[in-house]
Amino acid sequence: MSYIYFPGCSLQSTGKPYEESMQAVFAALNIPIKELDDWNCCGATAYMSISELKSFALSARNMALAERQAGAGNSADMVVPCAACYLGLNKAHHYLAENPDLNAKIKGALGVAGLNYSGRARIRHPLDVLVNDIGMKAVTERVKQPLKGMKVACYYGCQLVRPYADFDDQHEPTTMDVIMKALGAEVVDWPLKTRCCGGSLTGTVPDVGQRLSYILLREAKKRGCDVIATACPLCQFNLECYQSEMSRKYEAPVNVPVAYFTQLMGMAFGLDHKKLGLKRLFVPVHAPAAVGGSHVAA
Amino acid sequence: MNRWEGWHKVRYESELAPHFAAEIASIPGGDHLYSCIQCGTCSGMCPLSHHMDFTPRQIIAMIRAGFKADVLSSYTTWLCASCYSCTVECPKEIKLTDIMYAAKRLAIREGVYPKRFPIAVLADEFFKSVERNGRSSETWLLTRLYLRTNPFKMLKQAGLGMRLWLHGRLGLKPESIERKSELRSILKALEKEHMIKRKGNTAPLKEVAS
Amino acid sequence: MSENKSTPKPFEPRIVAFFCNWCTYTAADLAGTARMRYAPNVRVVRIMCSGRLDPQFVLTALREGADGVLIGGCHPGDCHYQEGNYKALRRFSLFKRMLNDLGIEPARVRLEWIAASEGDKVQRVINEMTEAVRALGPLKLEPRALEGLEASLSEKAAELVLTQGETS
Amino acid sequence: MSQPNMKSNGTPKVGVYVCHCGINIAHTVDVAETVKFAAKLPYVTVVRDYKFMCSDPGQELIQQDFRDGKVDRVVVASCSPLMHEATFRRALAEAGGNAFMFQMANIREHVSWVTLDKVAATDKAKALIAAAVARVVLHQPLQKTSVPVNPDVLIVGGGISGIHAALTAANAGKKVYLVERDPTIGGHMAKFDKTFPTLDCSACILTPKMSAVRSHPNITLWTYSEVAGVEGYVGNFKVKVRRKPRYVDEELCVGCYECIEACVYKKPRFPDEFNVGLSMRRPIYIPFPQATPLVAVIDPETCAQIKTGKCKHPCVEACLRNAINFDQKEVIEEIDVGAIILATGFKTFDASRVSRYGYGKYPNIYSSLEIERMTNAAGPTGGEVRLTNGEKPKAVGIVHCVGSRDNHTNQWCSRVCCMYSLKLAHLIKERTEAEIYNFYIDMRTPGKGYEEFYERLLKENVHFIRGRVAEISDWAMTPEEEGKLVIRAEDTLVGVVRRIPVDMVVLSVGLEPQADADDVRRLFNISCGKEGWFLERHPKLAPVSTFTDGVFLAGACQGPKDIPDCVAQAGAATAEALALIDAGKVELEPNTAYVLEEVCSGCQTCIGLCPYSAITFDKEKKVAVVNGALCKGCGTCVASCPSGSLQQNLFTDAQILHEIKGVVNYV
Repeated sequence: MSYIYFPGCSLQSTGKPYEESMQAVFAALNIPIKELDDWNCCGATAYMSISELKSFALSARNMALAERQAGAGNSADMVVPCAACYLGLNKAHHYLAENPDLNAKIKGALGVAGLNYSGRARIRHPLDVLVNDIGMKAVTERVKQPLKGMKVACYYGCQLVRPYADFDDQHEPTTMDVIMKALGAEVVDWPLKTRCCGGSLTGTVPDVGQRLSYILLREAKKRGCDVIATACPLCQFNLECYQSEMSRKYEAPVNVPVAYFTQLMGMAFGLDHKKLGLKRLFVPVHAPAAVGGSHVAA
Repeated sequence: MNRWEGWHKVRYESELAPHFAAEIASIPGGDHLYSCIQCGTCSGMCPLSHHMDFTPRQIIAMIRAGFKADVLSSYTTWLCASCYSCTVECPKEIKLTDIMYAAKRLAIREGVYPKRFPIAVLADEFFKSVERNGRSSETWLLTRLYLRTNPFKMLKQAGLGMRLWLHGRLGLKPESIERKSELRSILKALEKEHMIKRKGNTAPLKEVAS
Repeated sequence: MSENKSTPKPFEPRIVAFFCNWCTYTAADLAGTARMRYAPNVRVVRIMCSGRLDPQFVLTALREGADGVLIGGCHPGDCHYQEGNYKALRRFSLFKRMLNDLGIEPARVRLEWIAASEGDKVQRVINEMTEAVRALGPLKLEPRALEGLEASLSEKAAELVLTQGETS
Repeated sequence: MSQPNMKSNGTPKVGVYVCHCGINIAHTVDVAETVKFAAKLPYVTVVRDYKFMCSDPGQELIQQDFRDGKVDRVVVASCSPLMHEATFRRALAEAGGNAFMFQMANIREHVSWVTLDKVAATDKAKALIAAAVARVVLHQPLQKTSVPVNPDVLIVGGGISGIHAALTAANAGKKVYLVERDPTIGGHMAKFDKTFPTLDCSACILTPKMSAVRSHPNITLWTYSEVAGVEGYVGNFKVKVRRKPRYVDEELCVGCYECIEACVYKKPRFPDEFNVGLSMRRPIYIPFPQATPLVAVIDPETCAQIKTGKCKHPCVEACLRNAINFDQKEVIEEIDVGAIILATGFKTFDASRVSRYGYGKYPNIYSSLEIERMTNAAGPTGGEVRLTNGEKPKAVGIVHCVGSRDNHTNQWCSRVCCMYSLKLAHLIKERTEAEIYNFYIDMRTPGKGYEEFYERLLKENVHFIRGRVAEISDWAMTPEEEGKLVIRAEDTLVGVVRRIPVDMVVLSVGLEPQADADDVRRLFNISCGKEGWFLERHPKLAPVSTFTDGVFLAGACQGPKDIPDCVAQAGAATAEALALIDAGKVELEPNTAYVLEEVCSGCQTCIGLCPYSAITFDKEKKVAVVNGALCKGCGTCVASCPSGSLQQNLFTDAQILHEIKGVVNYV
């Protein structure tokens, strides 16, 4: 079965390295994946504050398209790397299932455009697919340059596991930890795995938003991590791109590499760093020297 | 400003909106609102509550009591980053995040939102861009945002923008889907169902003192 | 009889319920004490155990003008009389097939396990069933077919009921 | 409607009495309308309505009409028969009638309380009245049969409730069997150091009762035992009790500890159940110094001899009284009792289920039960409250409502946590002088001297923060927080979120039904409420009775309770049991099955179906015979009889069929 890839608006701009590395890793593991044809915005966070109904409609169109693309009778598993999109689609999926009236309204609207959503489409995150469908055995076998000695703080962020994710624990998620361990990395135990990074507040109300990101970076550093692994473009952006600003603001040098977990997988798989978008990171990630890892310049 | 103004501590029944709670509770699963025991778990979980003028728990109490004006003009709902930690931990299964959204929608519909607060503008721009193109392109979104709120900020952010562009992480062409008409027809079909009248969000956002 | 009911009103289903004394009847009392509102269409006949339910009762109810029959007993393993509800279940599944042959929709005759503490379940089941039967409309019966079924169920039939009435 | 019987007492004369129940019925059911309606029903001679039929004047109405010969059978349309059937039957009997010439129409629980629409309600009430009338005309005079009651009592569970019940019954001269699952009686109370609000020493008030149980001539104490099976019915239960082998002879052992000292495990290395895992024990052990009986027990899971057979078992030699016996086998005792009192208690909520409180993740986070042991002078730390590093805590947080008042775990308030949290706050402060922070949602102190105790704690400068703790973690925002447990909660009275660094956290866990409560209730044929607590017959008027006559409830198995309430309820349950026993006999509902021999075809279908083997086959007459003493009146045989020769008193086919016709077409 082929997975249907839903990029969302971020993965083709600020989250580019996420898309590149995920596709490289999926290819390396021979996971068939095809982008959703003519996908539209998931209707996430910001949209919700204008119109809940329309936001659900946007998600519904995507899911309807996915079902059509998968073809009747086939399972329609959408791979959604962006946590905000993942939540947006998942939320719509739940609410349409739980609220008949809402369901009717949305179905009606889709009908106008000749679309139909049966509820068959499943919303999956790459972590979910890798751990539960592919399995750690396949991942471990693919590792060429284990990340020995690399201390990784796994950061899941908020919208990935809350409130609908069922593939991992909402309080103590572990899927990313499992993968990192499989790559030979050392996982740093820290309590802020799912604490909010500030979301869009980092841009709109920097004093508030960036403080949240700063707290995360500081704690991760304190626990001696070499790199923070993320699974969400906004988390990655917030944690990485404001570091120089934070250093000024909080008068403490902040300099922590923040990579997508898929990039770290790619490094361990020994894939071409260009394919992993490592050069697109502001703060360079150092592959563990022990195993002759190369330095990646920013 | 005069320290005797601002949030005065006496509320007359005539100032309250008795149906406010019902209005909020009408969202899917919203009726859990009525089982709030004011335990404060939401505020305690919230990573942003210490920046809010009212804690999430207070917002629930105010909604139930009909403090509509105070809720809609408070920073709290706008500072909610939708991290859902309150929703997940609420012992009474109150969907606080959804309630925050509902309050934001009302605030926008009624053209009421706190002064110098770009979040509503972001939402509005985001909304329009998606209605227009089916997708939002971060670059244009942020540009519009800064133009509408604080152009100087844009200059401050120019460095970051440049850096992103150099790292190939800034799409400059506006994103768009192919079958725009298809999407429009879907959204149009919902207009009448729409909780917010279309003009509601095209009308310039009125600012209120906070 | 239904036709005696004057003034053409919208169809209101009449449902006869047989509740066991120990679990379901008690649950119905609990629903009352808790003031749980539910459809007024169900009239309860109390029996000591769902095992007492004679298919004859269901047939009589339907023939006399009931549009549906609800049977309530203790959950499997909870029977006050050890296993009366199992016997009820066995009898019921057999009986259900016969009703099918008669063209009586399955939704008209329903068996539910409801424990003494499940007042809310009484409310739910009664509301569900009332709506289901309302949707089906009034029960139209082929009298002859019904007699056939009665015969096939047991030799005793209407006249025996009469003798019972006289001798008991 | 078929002709009712004319022989026994002429044409039936039915009296119908409709109750207003104050406004409980009258406000939704049009009583006057139902009266008009009932008057038109066949065989009805008298119809009356009254505010409260169950009141004396109400009953008098019935009795007068009967004495005047106006009625010979009665229908009362009021509440549920489970509520007042007995009342009206008695009234009828006292007036000289037969109690069973009576039928009730339940127009309160089944009509006025569940229906909003007046018209629909009145309609339904009419139907039920019509049905009752149609049915009662076929009623026959019946006599109650009665059976003697066995005077012995079984009490299940040896916590404070079971102990108090046992002593009360035994002091009343009854023979009592007290069955306890653990090796000792004492239950949770034996684990506590002090009891609220008086702070008197738990052991000091409990242990005398425990030894009284041991020495009481009327009490047979079976510890380390479980009820394996229950048969029979009120007044005559047959009970099987499984006595697990403790591999130590109870009669010989004097609890001298010699065997324990001698055990090959020089260092105790198995979690001690009594100290909730805070200390270690050997495979052979005595739970605690005041254990009752004071007899060692060998845990087969950890004893080398029992597991491998390859132990030098020095314990055997060490025992001068040769009490240790590895060949001991499980024993099944069979006893007959008239009444059963369940006092199986509760279990505490597993704090690790609330992962954000870090129980089991961070050190120095304890459940309240663990702290109870720690504060106990006879406990693992000799009553000292210490951190894992041996130091005294300088700041301690006490988190209320852990697992309680939460839809994700237990919805209910556990009733005792506020008070025991106050007690623990006092004890910890007394022992460590630490700053104590209580985090509560609502402070619940209803009880004699409870609110006063709360005030005392307020004056002892314990901090009270009204707010449910959001999370407990080890990440520091400020230097003071470094290396501490940080409690994050909103101080809802101030309206700000606070982060409070502490050294130790006490999680005040709620009370839950025992893990096997569901199996136990099946064993005794009673019900559980939704939450899993044993269900009382009536929440207000029959709080210690169950729906199974002769089985009573005491203590926390029925719901969270503190010690005073447990003792009070244990007393009440015993009083009910004694009332039953001292009556000497129980009257059985005469709803037994009987055979119409002339119709019985002798097919014997019924015989296999009877769960009580009450039906036998008469070879001469070739008919089935029902033994009325054994029949419990389920009616299963009646429903299965192909010839209709089996009938059930009070539930004959004819009566039920009439009732059906009544409810369906009553106009």
